[in-house]
Amino acid sequence: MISFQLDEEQELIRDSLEGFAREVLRPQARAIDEAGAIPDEILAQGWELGLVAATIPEEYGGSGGTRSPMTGAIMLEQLGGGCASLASAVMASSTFVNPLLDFGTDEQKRDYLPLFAGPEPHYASLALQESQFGFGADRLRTKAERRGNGWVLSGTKRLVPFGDRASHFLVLATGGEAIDAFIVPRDAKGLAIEPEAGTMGLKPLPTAKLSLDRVELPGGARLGGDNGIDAARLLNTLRVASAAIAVGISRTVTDFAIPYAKERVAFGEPIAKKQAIAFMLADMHIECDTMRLMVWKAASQLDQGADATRATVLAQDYVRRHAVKVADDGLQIFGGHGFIRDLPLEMWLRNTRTVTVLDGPAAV
Amino acid sequence: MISFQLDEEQELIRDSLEGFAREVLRPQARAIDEAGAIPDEILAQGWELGLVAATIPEEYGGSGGTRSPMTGAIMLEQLGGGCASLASAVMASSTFVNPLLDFGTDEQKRDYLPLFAGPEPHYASLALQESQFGFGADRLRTKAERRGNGWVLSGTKRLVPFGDRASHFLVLATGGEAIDAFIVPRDAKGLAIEPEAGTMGLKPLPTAKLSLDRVELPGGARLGGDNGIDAARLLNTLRVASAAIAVGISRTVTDFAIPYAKERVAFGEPIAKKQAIAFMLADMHIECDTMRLMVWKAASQLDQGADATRATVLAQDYVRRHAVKVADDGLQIFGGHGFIRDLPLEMWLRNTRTVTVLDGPAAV
Amino acid sequence: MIDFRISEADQHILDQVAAEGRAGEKYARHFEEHEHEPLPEAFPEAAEFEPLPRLLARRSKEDTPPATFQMLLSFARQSTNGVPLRNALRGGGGLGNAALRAAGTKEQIEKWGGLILAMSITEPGAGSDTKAIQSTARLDGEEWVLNGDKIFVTTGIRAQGVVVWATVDKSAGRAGIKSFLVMKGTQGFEIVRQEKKLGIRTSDTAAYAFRDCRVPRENLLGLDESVPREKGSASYRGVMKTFNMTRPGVASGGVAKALGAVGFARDALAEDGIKVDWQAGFHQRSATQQALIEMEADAEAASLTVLHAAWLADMGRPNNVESSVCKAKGGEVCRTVPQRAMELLGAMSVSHDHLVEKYLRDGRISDIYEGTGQIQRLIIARSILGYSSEELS
Amino acid sequence: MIDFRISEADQHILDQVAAEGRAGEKYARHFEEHEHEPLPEAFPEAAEFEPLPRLLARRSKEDTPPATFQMLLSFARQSTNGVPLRNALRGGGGLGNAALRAAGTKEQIEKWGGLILAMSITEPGAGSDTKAIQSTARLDGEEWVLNGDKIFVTTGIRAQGVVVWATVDKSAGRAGIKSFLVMKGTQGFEIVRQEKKLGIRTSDTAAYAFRDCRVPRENLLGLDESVPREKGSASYRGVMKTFNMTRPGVASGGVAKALGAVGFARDALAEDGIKVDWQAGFHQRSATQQALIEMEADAEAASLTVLHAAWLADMGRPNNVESSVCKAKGGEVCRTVPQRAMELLGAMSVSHDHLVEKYLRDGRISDIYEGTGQIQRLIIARSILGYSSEELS
Repeated sequence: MISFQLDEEQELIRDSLEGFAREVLRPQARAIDEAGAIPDEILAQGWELGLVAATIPEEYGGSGGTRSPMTGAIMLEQLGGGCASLASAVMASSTFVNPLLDFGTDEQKRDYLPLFAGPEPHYASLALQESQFGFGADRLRTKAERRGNGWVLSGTKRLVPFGDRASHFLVLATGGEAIDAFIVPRDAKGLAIEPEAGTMGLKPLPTAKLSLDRVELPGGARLGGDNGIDAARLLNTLRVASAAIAVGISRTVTDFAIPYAKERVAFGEPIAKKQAIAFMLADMHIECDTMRLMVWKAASQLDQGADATRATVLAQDYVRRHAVKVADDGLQIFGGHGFIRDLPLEMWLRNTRTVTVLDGPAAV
Repeated sequence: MISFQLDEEQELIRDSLEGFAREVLRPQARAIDEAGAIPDEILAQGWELGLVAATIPEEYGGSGGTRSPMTGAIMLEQLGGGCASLASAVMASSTFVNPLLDFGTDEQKRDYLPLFAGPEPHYASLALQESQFGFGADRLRTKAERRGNGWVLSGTKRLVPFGDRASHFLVLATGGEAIDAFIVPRDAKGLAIEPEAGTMGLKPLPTAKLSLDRVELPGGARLGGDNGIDAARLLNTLRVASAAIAVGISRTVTDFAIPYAKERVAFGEPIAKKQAIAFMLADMHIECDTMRLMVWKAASQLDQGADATRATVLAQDYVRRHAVKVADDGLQIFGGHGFIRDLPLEMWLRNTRTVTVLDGPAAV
Repeated sequence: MIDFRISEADQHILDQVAAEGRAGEKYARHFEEHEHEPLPEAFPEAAEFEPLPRLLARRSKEDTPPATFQMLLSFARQSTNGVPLRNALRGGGGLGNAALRAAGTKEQIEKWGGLILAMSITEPGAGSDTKAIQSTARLDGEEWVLNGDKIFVTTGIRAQGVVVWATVDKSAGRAGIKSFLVMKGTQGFEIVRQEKKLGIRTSDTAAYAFRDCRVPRENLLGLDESVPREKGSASYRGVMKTFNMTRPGVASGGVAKALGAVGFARDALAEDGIKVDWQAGFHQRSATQQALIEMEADAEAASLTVLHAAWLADMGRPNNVESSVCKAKGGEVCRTVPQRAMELLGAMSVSHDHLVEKYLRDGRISDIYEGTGQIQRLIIARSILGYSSEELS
Repeated sequence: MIDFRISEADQHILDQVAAEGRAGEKYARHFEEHEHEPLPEAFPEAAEFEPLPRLLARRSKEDTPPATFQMLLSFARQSTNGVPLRNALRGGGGLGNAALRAAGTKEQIEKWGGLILAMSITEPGAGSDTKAIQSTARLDGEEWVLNGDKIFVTTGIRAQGVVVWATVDKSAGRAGIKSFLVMKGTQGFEIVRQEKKLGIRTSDTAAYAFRDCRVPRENLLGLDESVPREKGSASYRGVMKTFNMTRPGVASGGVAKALGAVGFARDALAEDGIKVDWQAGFHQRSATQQALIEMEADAEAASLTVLHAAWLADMGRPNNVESSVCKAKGGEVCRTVPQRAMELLGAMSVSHDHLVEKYLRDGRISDIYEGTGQIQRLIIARSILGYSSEELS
């Protein structure tokens, strides 16, 4: 049956993260972006929310909550609305943990999940992106070759979050047809890690380039063992998560622009009383609501274990086309002030464009 | 050198056709559309303008003017602004005559051009469109096979203007690679002609379905003889012509909406004083100007004999995306009145959508 | 729990409704070309389909709530191009009936509820601006005397009676506007013409003239003759409620035309070997596939806003802004999606051999009636900015 | 004759300018990250390129007229991401210089024309609404005393002097606004800060404060101290002329960023084997090809409106509406086309390894300064509707 009712836990999470986003993330977002780095104490503060460990089973030291991309979307909208960089940072290890939860063998879970159940931040992340502009998950160039019982990986991975400190990477590669994920420790022979030069958006998020020069891995490095992974599901989860962050930024832009438009006077009255501005705000509001519903539909299908590919493609397409426009129109309402880095408008535009071209640095 | 200066002849043609469109075409457009047919006397009146014969060399009885797709675009914008159906009707024979002028052998010119140089309307038209929805000129299904010195044509052609009375058709077909055009007399054996059920736009323009069941043609039926035709040029010319008509409708819609928006009072003032409406009109004006420039660029390249494919693709793409929006926004300004067939708004929307999905029923 | 699933039982009903709609498509072109010809009481094919009330009677109360399900029914029904196999308009089913139910007294509802009632608001000079209504009602003894011109009266021909908005006191603005029940045949009430329209041609639209048209004093809906001087009188708000309830409904019609158009394009192109590959990344898609994806995303997005607004109504929660959001989105996609579908299908899309062009013509009205997209944006803007209609107009 | 051809000689100049622009790209990232670092007088690579004035001196008068050609130069130059190899800003080249030339007396132009002059109009509370200017100028003996705050002063750091708008009579509205030349170092004239911006970082932007800043009486541009009471005074119109002349110029910058972005995307994807096939029909194109076509169409369309507005100026014909048309289109494509280019190029487009993201950041300003897209639409709407600025605001 059709329902738009969040369950109690989701409402609790939404409300508490809304507060965290408003009180902790938002006030620091501008300064962190300008500095291009996230202070360790803020990362620790984010870790203390327990979001990564929330769905790790109790037997591995986690909180044992249910895996729910739907709840994840609700969380990420709030976190992203506070600060997309911090949201991505706080959730970065989830891009490693969640595929393990979804597809890992018992042995893999036992070996790696406890790393993330402690009180201190522990980093590992997904290595998906590659150098070519025509990149797509269906056009992977990183190759995985069987060698005896093990695997040999070759290729280049880009923009890998926390490449500077991650203990492990989950590297997506293909042996020709299916897409596989491999657990690669940072000290693997043949793996070179270089920091990236920087990015337009999510500036404070440290990223690295991984060069895999015939990296040899044992058979157990393949996520899911002989079953491998459901790559479509993994990618869909990432895409929905990125879209949720974009919705969060859009909502924040809209909420920020409304009082400004009421206060800012031009030609004798608040600009909000001009239909051009009022209708722009109305459209921003319309699209925030609409994008959220598209994200919810895809996320709820992931929760239900259904093939969410169609809903994800549609949600990603819709959010890509509308989120940047919302951020960009928000900037426009502020005119020249929107272009100056004292205000967060230009940051929100950069971050929105960035999260909507990534297939997801943060995924729950 | 870059110039936006119409030459004197073009200015003359524009001004005189603007008058003809305003005084003869516009007043009759609504009634003709509603009737779904064009009275013969109006067709005769259109023929008397001499537009078809204008560029037929004097030796074949024409006026000997220079073939100019640029001048054609200027003409069609005016005619299309008056009545797209009449514009398409008046120019229909040009879709046969102009390819003959451009690609015909001397013999072909001698045989057919004089037909169109008389004082009475004479009809012949291009048969391009086919039944399949995935149609494209690069996906033609009408086949031309060599047989001895002649050709055998098989296939179905749709929406052929004046199929009810045309003496000849110029049928586009392919032998596999290149696209060829064949002159097919209406009484050719194997050719069946049925009237079409009707069309959403250009309603009064009579169209027919041609079924070619192994129609045998002599070798001389192939336009251009052994050289064949430059199909890209022929198609580009048609596309630019259609786009020019669309620009004409857009301009008329805009001009029609402006005084209405100033007169129509809602919420205590003319709706034109509301930014939502004023900006819509501004955007309509902007796009009329911009679409015209795109058409001019492609048309001028055709005049210069250059490969105008890129400019044509861009112009067609641009006009397709904007002309329907202009017509549709024009209708929106009139609200419910725009939806009623007493006013021409809904007709302009139908005609705009129609001319922008055709590759050109009218081409100069 | 957030859930977009439709139960098997409900899906069966929706499939039935869609099948009935498609069965009516064989008659569609005829009634396009004979737009003022009344529909028969029933077509022969009607016998093949179980009537909707019977289908609905079997629904579980645990399933998708009723207003939300009405939207799904509207998507299923109106995304086909079929004429109704059964004459859909029966007593109680007109727009005026909704107004009667919202504003009438119990006795009035009992008396007239079984008739087909049209709703007559718009005037040649007014449009969306109901405050500007010029038609007057003057009390003369025990009768109201109505004068004025009305246009765009939906089912104005077929209706047995009509709910007419008129002002009893022009100086009072909106507060002076009251609604009156006028029966067909009343002296001084003339049907001026039946409109010829771009689309929705099986729905008749009339223009009326009232010239010293007298109706009994008790034909004032609600019987409240007072004219409050404050803004936003209860009486006027009572009348406006009918809008608030109908916006998702009208939006659903526009969304349905978008869904229908994209479905038509998808199926038609699939026959020509052009299909969406959902697994393919952007660079592996064709232009046509991408266009279909975008159209499908737009139509689905709008459909979700409609479901959301209706679901809030089901839950008894305020849905004023969400109703305008869905009406704005419905009004957008009813225009853009059929337009794009035709672009994708090319020249044959304009041919009367097919019904795809009908989606464009029928859908177009959804961005006009019950408030244009511009009016919806005003409502939304006022709400998010906290402005009154005087502060933002 | 309608003609869009560029002569071989002109194309050579444009190629040179583009090559010089590209040669400056190696320094671009450095100055992005050190945005307040002054550019050197010349980079070593400057020697490889003939200076523009020398190239222009060889142009034929029979060729594309000068203002139109300036737009082509702007497209060629600004569609690259290079920092200027030579310090482009010299005496006479500031925005304030254009104002001086338009409104100054012959003596004033001679006296200050050789300096770099900034233009200082915008105030923290005003934006596009020049009528609302709060800065005041009071005549005290033979000196004007200026007070007020100014923001968004382009080249406000590097300029040697600045043309400041201030009102001599607030009650007179626009007619009371005059422009004054204030030299750097004048007492009471303070540079409050240099702004940090999303883009155009090699262009310095200052905020000023004037506190009892005294300048000689003859520093009033044009020396006309009268305050006409009628609307649209000559004095104000004189000032506004500088806008009218600069709109196509600013638009050309936005268009150039769109052209640059689509060019980058086209070249980058071609390296990955994805190319536009111009001969292919819609159904034979990939989604990426279609996106490139649409972006190219949008950028080219905007470029033609810029050329058209400039050509009208070349011909001495009115170009007020066309200037706003091109500014509106330039403002549109500077936003949408770089955004779409990045979407097409995916995640690597945000990497500082490449400069494509710079198109988005640098282009964005084009829809803001010299009048936002909203202001341009107001100007166009007033013109086509025949409304004054009082009738439509």
